[in-house]
Amino acid sequence: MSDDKLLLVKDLTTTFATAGGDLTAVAHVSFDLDRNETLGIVGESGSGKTVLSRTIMGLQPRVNTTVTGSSVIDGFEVVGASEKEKRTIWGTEVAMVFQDPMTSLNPVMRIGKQIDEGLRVRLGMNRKDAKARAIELLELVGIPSPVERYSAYPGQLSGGMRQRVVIAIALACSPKLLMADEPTTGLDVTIQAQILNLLDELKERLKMSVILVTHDLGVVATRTSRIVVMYAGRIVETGTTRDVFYHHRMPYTRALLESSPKVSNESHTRLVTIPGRPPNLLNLSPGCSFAPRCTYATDQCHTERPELQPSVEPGHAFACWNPLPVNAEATLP
Amino acid sequence: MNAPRTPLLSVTDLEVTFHVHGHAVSAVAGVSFEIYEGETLGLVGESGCGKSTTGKALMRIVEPSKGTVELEGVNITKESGKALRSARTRMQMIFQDPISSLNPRRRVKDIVAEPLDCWKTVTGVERDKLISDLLSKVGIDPSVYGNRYARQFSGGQCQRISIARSLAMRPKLLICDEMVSALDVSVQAQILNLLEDLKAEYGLTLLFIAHDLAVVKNVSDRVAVMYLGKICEIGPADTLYESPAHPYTEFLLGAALEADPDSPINAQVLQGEPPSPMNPPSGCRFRTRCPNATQRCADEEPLPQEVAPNHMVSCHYPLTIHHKSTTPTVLEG
Amino acid sequence: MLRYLTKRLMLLVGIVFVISVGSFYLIHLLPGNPATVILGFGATPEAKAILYKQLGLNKPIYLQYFVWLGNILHGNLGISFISQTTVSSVIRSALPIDGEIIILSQIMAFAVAIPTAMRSARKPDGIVDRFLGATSFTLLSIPPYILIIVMVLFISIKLGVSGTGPSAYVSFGTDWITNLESLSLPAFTLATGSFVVYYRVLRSDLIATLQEEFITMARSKGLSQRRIMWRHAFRPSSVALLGAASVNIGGLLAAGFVVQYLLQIPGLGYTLILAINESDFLVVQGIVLTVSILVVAINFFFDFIINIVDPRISRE
Amino acid sequence: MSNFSLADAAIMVERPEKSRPLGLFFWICVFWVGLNIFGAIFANLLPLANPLNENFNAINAGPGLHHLLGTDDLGRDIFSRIVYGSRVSITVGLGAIFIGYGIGAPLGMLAAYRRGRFDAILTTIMYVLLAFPALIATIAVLSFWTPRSLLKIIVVIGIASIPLVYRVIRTATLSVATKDYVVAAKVQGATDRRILMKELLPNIAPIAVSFFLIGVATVIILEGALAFLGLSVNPPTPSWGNMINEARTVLAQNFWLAFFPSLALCLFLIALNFIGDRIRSHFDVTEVKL
Repeated sequence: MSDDKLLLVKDLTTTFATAGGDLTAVAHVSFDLDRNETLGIVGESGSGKTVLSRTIMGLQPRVNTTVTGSSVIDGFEVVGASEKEKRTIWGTEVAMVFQDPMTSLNPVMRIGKQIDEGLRVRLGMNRKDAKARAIELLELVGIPSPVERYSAYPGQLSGGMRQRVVIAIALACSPKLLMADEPTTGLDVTIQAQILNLLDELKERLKMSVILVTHDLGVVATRTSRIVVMYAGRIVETGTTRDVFYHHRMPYTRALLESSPKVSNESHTRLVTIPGRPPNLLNLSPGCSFAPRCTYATDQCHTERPELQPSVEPGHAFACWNPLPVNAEATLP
Repeated sequence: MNAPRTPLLSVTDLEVTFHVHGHAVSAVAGVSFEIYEGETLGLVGESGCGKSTTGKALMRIVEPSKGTVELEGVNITKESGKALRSARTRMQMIFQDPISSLNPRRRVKDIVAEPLDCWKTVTGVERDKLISDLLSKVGIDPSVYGNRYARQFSGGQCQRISIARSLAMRPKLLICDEMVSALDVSVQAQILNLLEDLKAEYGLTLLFIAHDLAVVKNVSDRVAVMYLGKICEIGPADTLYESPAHPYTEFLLGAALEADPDSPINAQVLQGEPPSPMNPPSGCRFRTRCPNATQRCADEEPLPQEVAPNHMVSCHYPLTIHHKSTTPTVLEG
Repeated sequence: MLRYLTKRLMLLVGIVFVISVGSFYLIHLLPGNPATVILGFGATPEAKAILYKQLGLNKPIYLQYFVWLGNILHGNLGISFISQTTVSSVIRSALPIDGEIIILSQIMAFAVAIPTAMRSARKPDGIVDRFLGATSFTLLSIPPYILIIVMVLFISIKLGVSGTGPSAYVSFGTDWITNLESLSLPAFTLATGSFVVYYRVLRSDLIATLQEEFITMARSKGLSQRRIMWRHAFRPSSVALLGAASVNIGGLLAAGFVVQYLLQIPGLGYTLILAINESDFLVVQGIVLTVSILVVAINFFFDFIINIVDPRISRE
Repeated sequence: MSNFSLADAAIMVERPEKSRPLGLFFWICVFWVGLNIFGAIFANLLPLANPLNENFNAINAGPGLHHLLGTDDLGRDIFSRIVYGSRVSITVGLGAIFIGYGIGAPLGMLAAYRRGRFDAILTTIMYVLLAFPALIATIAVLSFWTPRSLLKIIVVIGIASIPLVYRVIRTATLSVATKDYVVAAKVQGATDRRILMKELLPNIAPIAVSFFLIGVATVIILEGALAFLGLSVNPPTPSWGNMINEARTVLAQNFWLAFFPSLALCLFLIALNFIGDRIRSHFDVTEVKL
């Protein structure tokens, strides 16, 4: 049964050796992903969502980084594999769309070259075929006049166009899993809508699975089937998108949902805030990392770390000693 | 909100032109609006629409090429030297990047005291007391943090310090330029609430510039929407959001993502990208992307017309205003 | 791009103008009557007449400049007071030697600096990087004239390697192997200084570039490390390197003077110093003018290369 | 956007109170530079042999008790000549760079702060001057501008260094002047003068100091080269450069003669360069460091 899963992540932990000591950016994360499914990873900055998404595909920094646990992409164990071994799946099995199209494209290389490079190196295409395919890809991601754009430099394109190019590069070798790390964060709302629609459409067309990493709950709400909520490097709640939005049990999930302003709210609606600041990862308490900011925290929360435990709905789990009642949906606006 | 009808700030026909490689780029192309005492005007638009430039031109951080800015009846565009510097203290500005808006090599106390030291209005004990008060007001303990260097603070704390500094001279008008867009949601909510509290306490008037529609609605009494250097619509926040009259506003609102899995995915997405401000379209600047555009839109620039009380729109074919009865579904305070 | 180059070209013309004025004015720094100082007290009236014609000395100073400039533009830099040959022929015979030394030294410097910088940048603060860092730092603080003395002492004198010491110069046309031998020490000395500069500049830029997101992007495409280093990291990191090379090569022309002088290699530097010592002022003026214009031309050439390497620069 | 994956985690870490300490070697270098300067200033008051005193009873003596570092072919005490010789190097190095900073630094700061036409014109002029190879220009001027003196050397090198200083200071200021806190200060109603002194100066000071030291080192090398070409101070006045130059003819016979002044020169340069380099890397860290 588990063979059917495209991605199996088990007990994945990423630690950086820093000047201030060991910093565990991702701690004991486990989840899985079906084929042709879209999963959202949600968290604030420093929650470890970006590090997690990179560790899953083995793309963490090469120096001063330790990874333990397991991440299996379509039968390939990423953790412990050498860079050379991982190169056999990068691009062809799993590819990544980065947050900032400004910095994720090589500024001094024509965009066409950046697309067909993967085709030639990984798929062994000749120059001519690769160019033809690259132009096809540019067309696929909705870039007008792709033949001319093929020889443009990234600096000559707008932000939205650049992000389309980044997507074209990621799709070049037809990966089964697409990791999208904040793919729309730097973009304007109208462009964001275009890009999200494009990703949705391509996912259906190319039968991919997508992991959507974002801080924006609005992005994951309607585009994913399941969600993982992260805080201080750990999963604090996971379940179907509806369960996480309507039946969340973890106070942090609720606080996150309530603290962001909504377009549908009347102006001057008082926002619910989470007191305090995100924790210092170098100096975590032995208990729940959210406890210092949590209104429900008890002594146990400060001393003992809660593990993920199942809620009533299938696949819904949360890590909390004092979870919200099961009918928590009443608190959602 | 019942704002008294004396404009604190009137902006008439403001234009800002930059020169890039000998080409004139009209970043702000004839903007007029008024801000009444005690209200918050939200200025929203996508990147490059000139909203930030407008804010900076009001303070004359960038020089307007045309138009007038009157603060309490005094024309700021005519002032220079000491009079200009003094006029600036009656308006204050808070910037997007909280970390770069504080000098990393100065102590927090000195940063907050900067305006007082510039003008020598208060000195000695009185000065220290005032600084301590301000810091406490924004939630920074002056006895613990006052002597620390700015470089040791997180983004949210830096933004608090910026706010304290901006209040030192008791300004009338506060211009907030994307002040929460670099912050995490949980911190963003804290800062927005703090801003509302301080606005009431200090009797401030706000110009709130941001790209996030939900945030703008949350703080504003009235909202102005900018597109390519011009204001296309301005009106009371709640009615403008509920029933936009300009097609661009409608697209913008349609693209805003709600953190709710049940919200419909808006199929009608604004296509294309804004034209270059170096070579703006004739007539209505939005016509190149507007589904309703006709020849008239290319020939004739639409002038602002009132479609509802205090609700102005610059469009030849405004959408019909309909007032739904608003039933707020907010269940908590 | 075209716009940018036109702008640069206009600047180039301005710079050459300033250089010509500067070089022209040098003569007037001399105390007393230039003719007397240049030709000595025993000069014949004919020689003086030629000089007066050459420099236009009996005219107002701004006219003198134009007379002088007109002569220069016709390739007439005057006559060497010592050798009685034209200054331009003196320069023509000496210049290729400088060119050869500089080209040799630059080949050596780049050949070592690029791979070592890449090796360092792959693991900053690793053992190799620390070693190379300390080495380059020490070399940075050793002036070329000390380095050449040490090399002469150990290679030519102690080891007795023939054809490397002072006055061993043989021209390329005579015997190119001996020629290369005789230029190996000066080229190596200049290469050392250049290596330090190139290594340090390229290393720090590569470290910065390797942390860029587009490198991770290239990694995620499944490209090999070698390919990432050469195809993705090297080009955007080489702008500062080329800038440094541009300044450095200009400096080398000058630094080469001392080395040439110490090894008695008859390049421009040696010629210049002999001319200074013998008060052969027109030769000095001619060499200063030539070298300055060469330096400016080299700068312009590198500007052009940098623009091709990084198209962002002309676009801003 | 510097350290990709770490950036995400980095925000969680308190920004560090202090960067790495300067280290022992840094302080050794500071001591060494201090000692050299002390020697140069108080050479007359120190119990040193007269550097010009020729003693034909002790020619080419090796290092020993009587003459710490030996004597040269005229029997002059090498140690004493090195200490006196440092005067020339240090005076020229400091003097020239002071001139360069005195003119180049304020202009660079002003240009970067005011921008506009003022900046454009000044930067073009400096670019033109910079294209002039400094060493050639110095050699040219010094060979014509006779009689030579220490002051002339300092003035010529000093003027040649102005465009370099200008460029470094302007670039450093530019990176600071575009920061929001400078705009913020303007918004508070601070005068230009106040902004230059309070906001810009403290932030460019580390780079300025660092480049100052490296500049002094470069000028000292340049002075040595001029000495080789016979364009610096005239013998018998000792300078590190002309000591090495004189010694090179007897290199095979008396190695020490060239060795000690070379060593003095290199050690001083290493110390200056190291201090400069360390200051820059120490203070350049304004962002999160992991």
